Amino acid sequence: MTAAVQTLVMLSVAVFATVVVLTRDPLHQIIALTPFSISLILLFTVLQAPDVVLSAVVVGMLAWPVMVLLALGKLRRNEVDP
Amino acid sequence: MDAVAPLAMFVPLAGAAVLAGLTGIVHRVVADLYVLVVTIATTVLCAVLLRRTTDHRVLHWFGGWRPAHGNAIGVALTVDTIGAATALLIGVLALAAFIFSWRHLESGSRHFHVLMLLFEGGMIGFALTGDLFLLFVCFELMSVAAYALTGLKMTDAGSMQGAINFAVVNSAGSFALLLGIGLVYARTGSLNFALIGQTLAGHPADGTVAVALVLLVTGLLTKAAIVPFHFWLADAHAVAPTPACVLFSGIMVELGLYGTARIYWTMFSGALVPRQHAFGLVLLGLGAATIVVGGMMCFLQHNLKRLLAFSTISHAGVILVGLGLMNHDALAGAAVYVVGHGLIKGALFVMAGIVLHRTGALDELSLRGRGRAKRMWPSSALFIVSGLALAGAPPFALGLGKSMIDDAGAGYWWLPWLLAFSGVVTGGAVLRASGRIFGGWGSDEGIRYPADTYAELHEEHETDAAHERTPLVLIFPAFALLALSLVVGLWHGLADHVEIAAARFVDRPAYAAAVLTGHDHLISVSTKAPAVSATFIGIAEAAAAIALALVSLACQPVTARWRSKRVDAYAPMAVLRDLHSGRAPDYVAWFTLGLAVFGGLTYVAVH
Amino acid sequence: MNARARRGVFLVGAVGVFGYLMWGVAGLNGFGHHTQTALRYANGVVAAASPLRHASNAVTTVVMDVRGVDTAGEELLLLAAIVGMLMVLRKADDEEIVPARLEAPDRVGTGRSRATSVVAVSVAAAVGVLGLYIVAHGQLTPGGGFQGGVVLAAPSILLLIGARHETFERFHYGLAWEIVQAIAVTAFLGVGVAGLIEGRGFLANIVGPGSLGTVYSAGTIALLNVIAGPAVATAVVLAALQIYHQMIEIRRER
Amino acid sequence: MIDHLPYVLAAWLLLVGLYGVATSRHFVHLVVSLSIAQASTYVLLLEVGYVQGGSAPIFKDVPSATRVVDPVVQALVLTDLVISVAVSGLLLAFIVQSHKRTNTTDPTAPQPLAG
Repeated sequence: MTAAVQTLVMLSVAVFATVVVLTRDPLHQIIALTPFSISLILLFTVLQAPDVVLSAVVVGMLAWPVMVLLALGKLRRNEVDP
Repeated sequence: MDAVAPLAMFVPLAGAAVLAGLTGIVHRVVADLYVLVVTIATTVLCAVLLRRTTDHRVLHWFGGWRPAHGNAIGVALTVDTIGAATALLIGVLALAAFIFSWRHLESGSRHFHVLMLLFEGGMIGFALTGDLFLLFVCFELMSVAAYALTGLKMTDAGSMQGAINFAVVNSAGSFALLLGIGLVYARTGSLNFALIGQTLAGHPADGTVAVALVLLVTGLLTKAAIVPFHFWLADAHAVAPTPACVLFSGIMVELGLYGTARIYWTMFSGALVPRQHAFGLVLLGLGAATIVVGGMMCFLQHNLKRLLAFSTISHAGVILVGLGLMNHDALAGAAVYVVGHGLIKGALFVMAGIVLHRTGALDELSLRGRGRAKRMWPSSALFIVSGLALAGAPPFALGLGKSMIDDAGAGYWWLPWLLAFSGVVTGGAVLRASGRIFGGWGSDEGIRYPADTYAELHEEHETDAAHERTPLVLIFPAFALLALSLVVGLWHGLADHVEIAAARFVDRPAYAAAVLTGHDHLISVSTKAPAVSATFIGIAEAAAAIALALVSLACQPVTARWRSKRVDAYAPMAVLRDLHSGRAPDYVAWFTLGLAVFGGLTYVAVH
Repeated sequence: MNARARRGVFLVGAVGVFGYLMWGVAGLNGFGHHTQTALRYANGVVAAASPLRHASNAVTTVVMDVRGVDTAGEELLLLAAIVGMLMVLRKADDEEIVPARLEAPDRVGTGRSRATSVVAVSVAAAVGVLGLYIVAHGQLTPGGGFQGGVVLAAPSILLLIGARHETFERFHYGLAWEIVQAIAVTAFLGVGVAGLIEGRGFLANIVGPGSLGTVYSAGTIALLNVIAGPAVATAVVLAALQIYHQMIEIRRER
Repeated sequence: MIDHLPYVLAAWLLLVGLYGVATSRHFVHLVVSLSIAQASTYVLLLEVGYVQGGSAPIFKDVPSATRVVDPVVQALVLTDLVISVAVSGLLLAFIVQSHKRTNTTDPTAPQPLAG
């Protein structure tokens, strides 16, 4: 049972990572990043690492996307308003 | 418990933390004085540390977590003579860089000093650590500070490109480093150099050990700018503020090589004993490629800072050759070479900064004769002396180190020629540039790439404008560094001291015993006097560098004529230059290929 | 190199690297299995965490005590990154700051009702308290200075970005965030130096271990968590606000 | 051999991430890909510290004699996560400023420093 769950989560990490990399448009990529982050957090959970889970949640789903989205916003404004 | 080692590391770091809070409040002059005090204190601490390592290895267990029952869970600083000397070199170069930065930088200086102190502390920690993961943390600390320093001139597209390339390639290297740490940890259940070495010793290296070694060394060689992990260096050095360049070229790159030697001799040497020679050959090959590529690219550059950057790559190759010979004599030579090169290269970057300060440009071709017109006599003299010293002229420390490596590698007939190539070509390039800038010789036409003309367009941001006089605080650091290099080179008996230090550096069982049981056992070795012929070789190399510079100044039009012929003589060099495309994706592709090649060669060597 | 050549170089390398890595992991113990040697570090830490330090979370014991110096390096690294971001995203000579309230006048005093603001502030306060909880219980449950610090930062960022621009300006300009960060990082190192003065080594756990399972357990582990919290929180706030400031308020001079 | 399959995930993440960097046409995409490559390090470290049937290394309710997974690698991953955010933030700052001067976010565009 444990092994099956672990295998499933690892496979999903691999698949979602590949999807993120192959999504070329940055905004779409941020959206594709969410399932990757979730699957990575699940992996940390099944690997019994609650501290890492908490860190990955606050970093992967809070700090990181905010920074990337703000940076993308600035890039867009650069273009609109050179 | 000895407090000097952690203080040497944390005085600059705590100094940076305090300054980060003060920097918006206090006046620039106060901040400068504060930084000067912190830097001098750090240098003194490093010197004290060096003094203490003469009769034992200095240990510090963070948090008092000493090893017990053969298990070491604490984090250690483990300082031997070579580690402490490296820390002292960092301190000296940082001091020179700070003095230079007083008059040089105007914009962004509020943050500059904080970053420089963090950078310095990270490097010192890297030099002193005896723990694999602390090595990684210090690697990243100095990397992040260095990326930020490279991006100081944020209005300049080139600066951003250099900083991005630096960060991307070094990040890839750090992933390799950390994956290697993961493999080592999985095998040994330890992060302490000594305990890992003790655990690995005695069993022949299998796949896990070999792959861990390659991953760790790849991460470190990325920092050391060894071909093909070297691409980031020239982009970063060409744009970084001059005081940062002094530290980048003078010691940061060499720290990658120091780390390579450290992890090899403390952790892997026991497991690789029968295959040591073969693995050494792999390192020799990488070093030879680095010498040739760096030297050729150096000679083809016209942007002074970029020229010096490629020269650093070539010299890093020489040091790697010293490590690849896998004996303590060559290691001693490499250590002296690091000091000699660091001081000379620091001085040369300071000189480039002075040229930039006075003329507002760095492009050798467009600067032709400007040095003479501006009557920069002291600068021109220092430039020429530095060029000769870079070529290996006695009695500077770099030439001494080179002759020691030559002696240690007597089995390879091609070795002296390879080392001479590095010295002659890079020294020749510096002398050629001096001849053109200060003598007005040669032509101001040449084959131009974007990087060559880059300087003219953007460099004026670093200083306010072209200045009429060279302030003393700018030229003093260059003079002091050169003088120091001369003193080290003339130091009677230095070679003996360094050979003993190197023999202790490679003595894995004694290192492990000192760390794990506290019983230090320092061996002493008999040393041999350097050959008299070394002086003549050094003079010959310097003469060859002068000749190369003069020929290239005289023959510039010929190169242009070569091009027009049906057979394009410049074509191979054009291919080489095109490979240095300035694009991060290219660099990462080469990084991956390089990792595969390095891994494949090591596979062959270990099998 | 064109795209095809680059891809070719990469793929050749990638195949080699993959094969090489497989050679490396083949020599490891199977997933989930270990030799006693491989587990000795973990066993050493587990032996130390709860009996010696009265900390029930072994990970925090590693982060803040056994390998506390790594965390000191990490706080300094965060400081370097933030100072670097502030420097790189500063206003250039040929740029001007257009205060956000002039930039987007329609957002000034939007018809946001008092009730909405009260709700926003209470939610933010709740998240803030959660952050404090995570910081304070790091030695007991999953959490600690870093995780709690980021959670602490979240309400500040949301409030400042969502608030009236006058509020944003009042809290963003000025050096308060930077000074708090510097004080926190300095305090962290100060605890380290205190250990040196005691003669027990940098970052030694010099406070008594307290009683297992309470907030006051684990000595300097709890103290360092409480220090790391604001250090991380201010770093995250500074990073987000500086990018936001750059995005909204800085533009090329006309 | 089946026991070693989890380690393949780490190698895959590294190479997929680096593939993204090497073929990237947008700097933000490049930074995101780099963070995917970095995820390989978290995964490898946690995998080598995993103990079959072990519980999380927290002794609140369990006696400290129970089998737990390795807490040390988890601590290393925590540090690594912070490093990842710090480097990404700095890279994004460089990208924003670079875009202002070059008007491009394509890393394969001609660069000022080439040759």
